[in-house]
Amino acid sequence: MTLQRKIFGLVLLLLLALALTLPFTVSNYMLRVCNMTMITYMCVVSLFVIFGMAGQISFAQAGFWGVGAYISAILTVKLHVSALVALLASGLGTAAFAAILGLALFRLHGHYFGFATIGVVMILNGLFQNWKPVTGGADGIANIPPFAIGSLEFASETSLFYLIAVAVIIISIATYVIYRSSLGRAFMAIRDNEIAAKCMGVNCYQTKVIAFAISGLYCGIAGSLFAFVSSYISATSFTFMQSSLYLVMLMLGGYHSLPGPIVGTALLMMLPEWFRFLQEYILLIYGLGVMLLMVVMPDGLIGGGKQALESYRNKRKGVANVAQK
Amino acid sequence: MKKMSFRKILSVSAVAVLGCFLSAGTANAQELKIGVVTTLTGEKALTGVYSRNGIMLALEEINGKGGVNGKKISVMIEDDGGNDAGAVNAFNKVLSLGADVVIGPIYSTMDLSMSPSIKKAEIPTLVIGSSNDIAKQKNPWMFQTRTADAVSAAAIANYAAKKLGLKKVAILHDTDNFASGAAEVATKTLEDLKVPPILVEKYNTGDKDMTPQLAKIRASGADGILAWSQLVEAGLIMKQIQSMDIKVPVVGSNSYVTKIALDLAKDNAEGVYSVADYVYSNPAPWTAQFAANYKAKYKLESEFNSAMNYDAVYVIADAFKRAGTNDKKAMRDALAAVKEVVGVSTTYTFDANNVGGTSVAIVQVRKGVPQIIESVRGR
Amino acid sequence: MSPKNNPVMVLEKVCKRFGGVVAADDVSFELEPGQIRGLIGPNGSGKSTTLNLISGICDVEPGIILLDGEDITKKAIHERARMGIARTFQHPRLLSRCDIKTNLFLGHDLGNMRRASGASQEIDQSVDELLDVAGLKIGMDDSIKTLSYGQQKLLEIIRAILTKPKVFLLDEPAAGINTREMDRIRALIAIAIRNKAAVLLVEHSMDLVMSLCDIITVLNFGCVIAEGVPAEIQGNEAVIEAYLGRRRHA
Amino acid sequence: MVLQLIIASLAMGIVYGLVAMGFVLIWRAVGVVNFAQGDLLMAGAYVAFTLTELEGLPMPVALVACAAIMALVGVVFHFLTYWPLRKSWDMTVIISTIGASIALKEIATLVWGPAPLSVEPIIPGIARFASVSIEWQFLVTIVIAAALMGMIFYLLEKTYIGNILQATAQDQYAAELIGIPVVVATSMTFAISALITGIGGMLISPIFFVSTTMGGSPGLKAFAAVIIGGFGSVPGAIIGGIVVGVIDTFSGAYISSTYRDAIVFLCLILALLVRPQGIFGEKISDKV
Repeated sequence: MTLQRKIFGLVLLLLLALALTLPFTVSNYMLRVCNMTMITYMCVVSLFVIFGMAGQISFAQAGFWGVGAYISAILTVKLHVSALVALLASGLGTAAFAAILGLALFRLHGHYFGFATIGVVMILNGLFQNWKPVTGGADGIANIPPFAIGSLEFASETSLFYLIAVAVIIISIATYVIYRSSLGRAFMAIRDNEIAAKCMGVNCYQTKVIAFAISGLYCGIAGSLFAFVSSYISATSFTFMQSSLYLVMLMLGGYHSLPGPIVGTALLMMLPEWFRFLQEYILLIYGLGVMLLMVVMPDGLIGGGKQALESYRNKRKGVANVAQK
Repeated sequence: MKKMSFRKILSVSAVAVLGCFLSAGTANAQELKIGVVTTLTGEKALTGVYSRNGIMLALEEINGKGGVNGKKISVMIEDDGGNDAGAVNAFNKVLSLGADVVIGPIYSTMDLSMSPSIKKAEIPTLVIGSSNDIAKQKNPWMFQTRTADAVSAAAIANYAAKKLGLKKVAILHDTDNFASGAAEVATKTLEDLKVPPILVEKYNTGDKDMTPQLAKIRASGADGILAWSQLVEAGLIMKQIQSMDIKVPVVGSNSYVTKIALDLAKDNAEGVYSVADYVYSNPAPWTAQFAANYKAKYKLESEFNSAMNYDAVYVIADAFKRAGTNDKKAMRDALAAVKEVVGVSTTYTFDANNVGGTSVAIVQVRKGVPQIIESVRGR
Repeated sequence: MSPKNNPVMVLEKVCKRFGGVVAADDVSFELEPGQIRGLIGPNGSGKSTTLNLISGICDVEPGIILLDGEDITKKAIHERARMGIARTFQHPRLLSRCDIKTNLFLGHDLGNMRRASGASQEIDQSVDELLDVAGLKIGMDDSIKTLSYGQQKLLEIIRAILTKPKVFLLDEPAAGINTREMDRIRALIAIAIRNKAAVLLVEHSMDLVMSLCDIITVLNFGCVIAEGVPAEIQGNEAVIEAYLGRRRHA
Repeated sequence: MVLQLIIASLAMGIVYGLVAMGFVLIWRAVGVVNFAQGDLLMAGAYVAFTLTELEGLPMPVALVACAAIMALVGVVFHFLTYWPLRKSWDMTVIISTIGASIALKEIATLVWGPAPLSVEPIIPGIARFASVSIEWQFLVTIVIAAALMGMIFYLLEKTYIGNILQATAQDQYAAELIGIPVVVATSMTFAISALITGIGGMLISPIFFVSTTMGGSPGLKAFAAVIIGGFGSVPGAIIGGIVVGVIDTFSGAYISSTYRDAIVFLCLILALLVRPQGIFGEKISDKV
């Protein structure tokens, strides 16, 4: 096993080096695409927490993403709050909103909860589009000042890249720590077998609300960063379709473990940019590609990869056992 | 618990900032490269296809006559997928391909989301959204070619109140950025004329059944309806107004007199007024020429999307002729100095706020064909 | 009944009706720490229902359940689990999409949660000890799907032991098990007893029940028809009749 | 005015009912929520356009032809999204239907072009009675849709084929054991589901025109209809559809026309919280 770890370590260092020097080797266009990919990744990780780990399918993520974006936009544009405070307010505000919502909706189980979250994202989208006094209605909110801590301003795409990268690293580490912690095990117990989880002392209702709050926190932070990156937000970005894209990214990447969202997001955000020359056919190929990938790799790229690795190892072990007897 | 291997955690985060390879475009010094951001996929694909038709037709004509000062014009079209983030991506893409000047989409929310990138990239960009917010951005590099709502929406209100003598007007409009902004301006104009609207009804893009709104309008005894809609909803509203026996004059946005909406509504569109940037049946020689060329090339009737994009190319060509170089600063100043460039949609003169469209036409549908009644000059 | 020392759990007149069907009718017995009580009876006699009533999956209509003297009749499943009730299921309920380590650590989490002091080192060592006793030579990172049915049952028992329970409910551990795994189950139950847990064993295989249990309660149609040491139960007329039906007089 | 609203809400409700019925049939047969059901409505409308406007078929012939084509589309859809994934987790099928939803819209855009199209109504003109004036097509939609629902309901409940489909829906494994070719049963269910929703599309195409985006809003509102009516019950889907139609139309008229959609989805959430099993559904308890 250690050989595999060493290779893994090498690959990681290479990637890290590449990542740090990325802004200088890549055009402004691809840099903005990377920034948007990382922001989308945070929402997909939030779906990984509530659905990948805790097993509760949720379409509310784009709604929470919107709540986070609007909190930051309103605080900075209308109340002239400092960017850092707005970011925290977005994260915690959305987490609180998700928790309250969870308290109400987690009396429902399985698909019923999923349908309720479809209602949530549609209602939120309706509010973003029409609640003029607060969200600026159809005009959205423009001129969101760039992110700044004290005098240090993050206006250029490169500086934003590092800012978002820091947030992504923190969220990835936090999720990895949760994944390995007792809280993470409680999530997965709920996902796999709720009755067994209860018998193992897991307060399912409370734990699901915590998972929903954490996913709200991630979406809130992602929404806030989205507001600062694009400095203009309108309701057209926070739709049911966006939520289902997060689900597609998570499932294609592999919902089992943390690398899944990374691969899924990177794949589905970068491919349409690389295949821009397809113009009108891009969405058709996107749709058919999703269907094909689900058939070929039901457990996603990472899940599928692991299975291939495992079956390869079992075959090798099987051969070894036969030899022993 | 085993010691948490720090390397494993770093691997998780490093992969998250996955890089990708560079896509550099080749820059050709003298030739003028126009970058076009429009919607070719998703729900709003219709407007994008028409915009592209208008641009390609203009390009063909200009390059056919040897280009400008002997230099050809080339176009790079990128799809924005119908959402704000997509528009910014497409804008950055054409920028990286070395565009000298950009033509933006007709949806104001996308223009507004591109505005910061335009200012940062300092590249002259013509946007075709009509919302007044665009001028408010005070972005020196962004030019609003379309006649802004301030003129067209006010013209609808004035025409309804003064010419048609309507006293109790009802307003019905989509909740998208275009219609909401226009409705606001019209409401204010009507209030200034002391005939405030007695009822304002809204619907969401994609709604099909307008019965609730129209039933309320019929019950309110309104003597006229002002409406701002996209193409499909325009056809729907004209049809449902007739099918609910609401016999009052209707003054709609430009969508109401496009061939598409008239094909959908058929004879229900009879007598509908509209304040239009462009109508395919405009008898003026250069407009009729465009309509004929367009129909010959695409087997489709032209409409305002293709007309305004067609004009945008000619406005850029005019500026390029005077600037003589594809340098961005020079092109910007040349664009700002565009004076009385006669287009098929309107005559273009960029004012201090970089708004170019100067006039709209009052039109009425008679025997299935929109007839121009009068032209309203904003300035 | 063995001399009365302080019972860890007491059931008093516990009843349960599913519509017309009487699943439990005035069931009463006590569980002493370090003692194995067998709960036997023909199919549908209310054995599993009793386990569900104790673990909280089913609500007790009339009747009281006490744990260390505290009334837990109204407590939720997870609260009872945290107070020291651990159970296995007829068909093992393991986390199918997790690896073995996660499954085991789930039990370990509950064990930690209940004890203020974090005796985690000691726990680690006993995981390996339990795995050796159960004869499970498996990689911690293997997925549950690689385990046989018998191995899954053993793993579920280990997971329950890891929670250091006061009351350990076993729902037909021997069902679908070969003899080699049967001995391992005996060894695991012995470990639980050594940890002073009170074991309630619901089982059909008589040789396991008769050899392991200190005392046995027999249920039929939800009622307790007999209670006593294994020897008494084997000779008891009512028990034989419940299982084999009335002997027809020649 | 109220009568006008009632008829309009009935017509919209029946359409939501048809889409919801399509949902429920697929859900009962294979336990999967089809996110592309709204796009089958759109497909039906485009097929209707081709049959009536391009081929010029008279209406009754077009109706039958459209039904046949949509049944075929249903079978193809079944083998593309469900069949290859029937063994794996149901979530993978849901993702596959999301992919199909995107692909269906783009195929329509590429084949028929992005422009909206109009279809001749079965009975043109406007019906006027008792202060109500509404297009005849609205009433035709209600009548034909109700007849179609009745036929499908009869097929499912009373006929031998219906029993086969019900048996497969309840327990595929058991159905296979007693010799039912499950692949035939599930593909037939998908065919019926696409047929109903497709005919729904054909019926509303003259009223609301044919466009690639016409499937979106009805698809989501059909979700609400399925829940309010009772998840998994066919009559529930129909009644749920009409209830949603009424909520949609009357909230638009009396509460606020802008928050019409939001109100429908608020009712969805309230229905879930108050009565998750819906009007007709039976309480689904957690099986230990």
